[in-house]
Amino acid sequence: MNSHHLPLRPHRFEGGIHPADGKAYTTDGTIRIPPLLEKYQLVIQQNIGVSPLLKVKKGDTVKKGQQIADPVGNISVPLHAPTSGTVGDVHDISGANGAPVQAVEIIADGKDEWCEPMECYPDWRNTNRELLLARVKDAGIVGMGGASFPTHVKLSPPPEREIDTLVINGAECEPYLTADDHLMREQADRIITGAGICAKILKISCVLIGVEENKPEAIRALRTAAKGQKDIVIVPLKVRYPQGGEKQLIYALTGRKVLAGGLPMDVGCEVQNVATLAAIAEAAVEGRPLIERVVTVTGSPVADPGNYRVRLGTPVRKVLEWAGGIRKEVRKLILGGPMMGFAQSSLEVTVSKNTSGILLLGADEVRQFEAGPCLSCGRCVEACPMRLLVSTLSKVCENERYDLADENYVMNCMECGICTYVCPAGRPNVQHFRRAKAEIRALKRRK
Amino acid sequence: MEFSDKTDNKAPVQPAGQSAVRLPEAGTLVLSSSPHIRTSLNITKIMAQVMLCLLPAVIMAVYHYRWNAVRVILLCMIFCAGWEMLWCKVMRQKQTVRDLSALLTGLILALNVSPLLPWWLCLVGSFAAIIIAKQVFGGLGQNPFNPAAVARVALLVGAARPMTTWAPLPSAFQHLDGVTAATPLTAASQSAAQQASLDLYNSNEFLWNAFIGNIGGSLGETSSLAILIGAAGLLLFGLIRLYIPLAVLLTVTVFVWIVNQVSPGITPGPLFHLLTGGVMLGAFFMATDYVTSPVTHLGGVVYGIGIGIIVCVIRIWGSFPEGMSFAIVIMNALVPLIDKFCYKRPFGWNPVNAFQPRRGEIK
Amino acid sequence: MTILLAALALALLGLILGGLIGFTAKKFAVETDPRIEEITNLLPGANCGGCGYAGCADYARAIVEDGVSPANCAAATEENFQKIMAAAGQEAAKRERKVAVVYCSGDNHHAVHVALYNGLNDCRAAAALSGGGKGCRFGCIGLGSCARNCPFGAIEIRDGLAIVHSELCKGCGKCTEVCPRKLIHLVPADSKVHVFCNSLDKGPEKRKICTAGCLACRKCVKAYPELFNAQGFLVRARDGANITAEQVAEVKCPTGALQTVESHANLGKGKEGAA
Amino acid sequence: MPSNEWLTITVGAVLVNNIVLSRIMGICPFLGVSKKIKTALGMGGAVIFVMGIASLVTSCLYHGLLSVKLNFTIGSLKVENLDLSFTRILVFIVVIAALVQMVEILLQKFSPILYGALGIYLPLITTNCAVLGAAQLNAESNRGILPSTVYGLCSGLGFALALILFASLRERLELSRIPKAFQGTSIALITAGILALAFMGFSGLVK
Repeated sequence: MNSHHLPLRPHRFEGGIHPADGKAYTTDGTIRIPPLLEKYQLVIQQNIGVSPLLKVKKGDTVKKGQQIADPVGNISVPLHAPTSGTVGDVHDISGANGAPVQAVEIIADGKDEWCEPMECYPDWRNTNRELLLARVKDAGIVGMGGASFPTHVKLSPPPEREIDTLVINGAECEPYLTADDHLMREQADRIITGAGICAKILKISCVLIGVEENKPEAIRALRTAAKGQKDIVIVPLKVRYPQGGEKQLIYALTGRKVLAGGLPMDVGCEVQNVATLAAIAEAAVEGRPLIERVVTVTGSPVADPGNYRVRLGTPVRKVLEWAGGIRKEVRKLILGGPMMGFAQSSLEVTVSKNTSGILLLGADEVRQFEAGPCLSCGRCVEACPMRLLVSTLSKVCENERYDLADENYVMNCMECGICTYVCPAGRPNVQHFRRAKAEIRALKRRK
Repeated sequence: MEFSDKTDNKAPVQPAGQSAVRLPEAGTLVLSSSPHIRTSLNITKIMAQVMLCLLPAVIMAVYHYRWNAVRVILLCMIFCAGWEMLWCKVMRQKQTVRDLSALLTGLILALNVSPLLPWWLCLVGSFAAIIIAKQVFGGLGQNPFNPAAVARVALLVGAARPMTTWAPLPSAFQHLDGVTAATPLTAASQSAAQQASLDLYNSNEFLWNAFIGNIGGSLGETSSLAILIGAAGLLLFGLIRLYIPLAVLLTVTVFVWIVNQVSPGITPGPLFHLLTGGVMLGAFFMATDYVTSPVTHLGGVVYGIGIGIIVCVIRIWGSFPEGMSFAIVIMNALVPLIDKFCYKRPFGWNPVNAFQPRRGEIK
Repeated sequence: MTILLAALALALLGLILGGLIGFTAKKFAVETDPRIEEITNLLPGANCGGCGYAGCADYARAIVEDGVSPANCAAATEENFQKIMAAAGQEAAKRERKVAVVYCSGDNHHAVHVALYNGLNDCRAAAALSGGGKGCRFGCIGLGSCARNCPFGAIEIRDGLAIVHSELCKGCGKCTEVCPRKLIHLVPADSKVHVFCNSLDKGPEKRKICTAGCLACRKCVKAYPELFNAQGFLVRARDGANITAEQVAEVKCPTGALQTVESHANLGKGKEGAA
Repeated sequence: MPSNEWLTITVGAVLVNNIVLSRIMGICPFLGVSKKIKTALGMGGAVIFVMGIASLVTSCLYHGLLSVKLNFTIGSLKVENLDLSFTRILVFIVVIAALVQMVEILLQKFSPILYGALGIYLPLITTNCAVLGAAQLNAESNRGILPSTVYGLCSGLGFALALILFASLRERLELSRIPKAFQGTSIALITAGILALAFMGFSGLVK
């Protein structure tokens, strides 16, 4: 397949909305480099799958980028020290989704010294793909768009699966967040390199990068960086949430529909986030493991919103301090974007590999859920990108009829939050569905 | 290989300890499920917008029937709100009258009755609408039947005489005998029964008067123009989709046209049926009631077609001259079945999992 | 005369039809065990599912056909239980009455709220969201999933804490299944004293988030080592230990986590106006 | 028979004079077996079947035996002009009851699933006034055997229609927050009442 087969216009997925995007807070400016902290609380399991095993103990000295936890099995990635210093206690801190998680303390010595660097592959085009794949794993790279699934696993599909297209998610459809936007503007060459490395690992040539139209600078930067590479195509997409949803993005760019319950590889696609690609390029070309990421700190209460290159293990409290604190009362603290992020009750939660944003919402921006009566107005049904009968599902789940919920395909819900955004009655639909999905999974497991 | 920027930075160590900047206080943060932002639209707003869209019809009603219209509209709205408040009080539940849904029901009910309706029938009608059709089912959102339509049906069946006593229209189409006293629908079906000529009802002059509202009828049924202005408002506010009203109106047109082709003389033409009676009001304001209509677009079309057919059958062959509210209530009863059969398949759904899109080819 | 003939004709009709029915009934008879219906009627009919079967009728079928013990039904009265045993032809067995106990005393007056929870009124949904507003990650969330799932109405949510009315509790165990924190336990009905805390946190940590938690000060263990058993940072009454209210009063638990079932059931009473 | 009359019988039985919603017969199974669409379908089928058969058998009996003047001799007894039509209610009851009993037994044998779904409601058809009513109405309007059977089938169809409609509504009501005082049969009766009101709109369709 060649790029000239590409559609002139991307496909339009059904449903979707365009919420007030709030990106203006952080569109301008560049990625800021914050000062070094005295202490980092590094969450040990930052990937989906098996938690890596800590191999340092209290009092050990570590260097920046030194591997401090070894992967266990294949679906696991190592962890690296964010700075040089000594290892402190291992204790429980609150995790991004509420459950307590184990974290190791790294006390900085202020020197910020790199450890022995890994081997660099500046000439990655002529490097063995197994070496590149191993590097992706050794650098601790996971899906940085939010899923935190180990990238090396994604990049080694079963041999019987034929992958022909690498789909790159630069849509950043979540309102408020601009981390990927800034990354694309400032490090377009890294992203393109990362895309090339991924394509090489997957032994394919066609790379499609979907970017929403509201990021013209990013599109320009990517096009400049990809100049001369015919197989890498940057496709501007309509500004519509959830344009960056895996299935929606694949449909928009290739017109292929991932079947319910299926994976992108079923239709020959592989989806990677731009931040992940930048990390891959950094790891392969410069030999640096994943120890920091770009985080958007934004929201109307934030005194000085902006994008920061934050080391993993930085408490949210510190990041907010860098951003000048708050200038009005805050009602919600969210890790991630406003549509799919997690509300936090504590400022001690730390930045991890999948934290794309820290969002504060003021009292005037937060509307309480009311569990009002469903009017069956059908706004949710119209807007659902997965074409679910949300109003029926919502009522069914409210009555805890999980058998009916399963019949109505609740398992296909991707929790994008649109149905809840548009609901005039203020029903917490997503929470209903999350619960229903958990219950149904538990029921099926018991059977 | 060189990249355009350097991320390796030597930054000063930030001292630990409390800083001076203001940070969110623990204990004040709200924990809730995503999404964290929501539309500003709420139920009260929707109800207010619908009432606003009914304003042209109300103005026409007041213009035609003067104080009678004001009296019936106010009575119905007050009684409906009153029943709702009373119910909430008696059942010791949260007062729901503020969502304006009861007032809207009252307004639609008022537009569905004769301007000469005595006050006690307004009271009974409001009772049927709010208590029997809505609150015993659990209140707003739970009722399977349209409250205003149920109330109108109950009044029509239980108190046919007061419901069909029409006020003479001060400004009406005076030179049509009988038209001012009875609604054109009644007059037409009587003429048809006596096998008299129906040419009058198909005349351009009559239809024009019916369109702008110079004919008798229930408060909101007189002027199709006013209803259409209101309907434009509904569409503008994004409150309704056109699937249901268009299905109703098209079905009525086609059905009446076919009947006229098959056996001419038993009923006036399609335009007459569209412009007189409650078809316009029903199609745009009652059939589109969120709670009692199907949620999918396909379901809406089926529902609209059903209403169209039933209303024509009742008008042409039944003993009631007008069948809009009957049709709406009957189709309301069918909505759960329609919802069952007119569902959407989820994205990527396939009956046989064998289907795989062809590789290496972009459609 | 006509009447006589009519009666005769009807009688004849009846006879023919009766014969026909009799014939079909014999010819197409389906065997069913009458004991199933009998036992179904004796079971409480709450269909609580505590026995592990889909409702009472299903359980009755299992008792008769598979010889399952009727003792799994916690809700049947003793009298009916004996009747079921007799009907099923099983040996008499003793049933131990069990009741549910909520191992938490952190009501709104004792537990510290670290956040405001806004969402579904359901413990399991809240548990997935940092566990609602209370700071303790082991304690009662207080949104009443157990109360709604209790087929006998034996659980009340008072002041943000689940309270078991042990006189209503039949020990079916539904609440223990739905509780996301797994802090409701079935205990023998005659053990009346428990440590009403479920937190495995360290003492000082607990102190920060709850004033009614077990601090593991071991006062009770020191006084009655045969009755109490310290497990890490939590003390539990030993299985089968018969602890009296006097002994509780004597130990003087500093936080009141050690208390009788009665005093736990009275928690938050009198404060309702304030709550 | 003119086609118009067939229309009167069918449309009349299904819509205008719907046996449940207009004649208010057979309320017991209407309320009892209308909780799920699946069982309603089974019950509707059973009623159509029983009503058709019952109408056929009873009208045969009526026209063959009850409505004719009988003349016969039994031994020395000579009977002339015996009119047994006054016994028709008794005869219908007995015949229908026996018929349904047999259907029930056969169902239990050959379709245990349907039997389980219909449960105790099959015997209810035994003495159901809807079935008896259809037979009685046939006799009253002195319909022939074929029209009687058609009327029976259509009445059954009307019953099934009302039942399925009602079942779908009740399935929806199950998900509503109905006040405790109105849950169960009371809300079902209110719903049935509103449905009956709406069906009055069809009055006058057939004279």
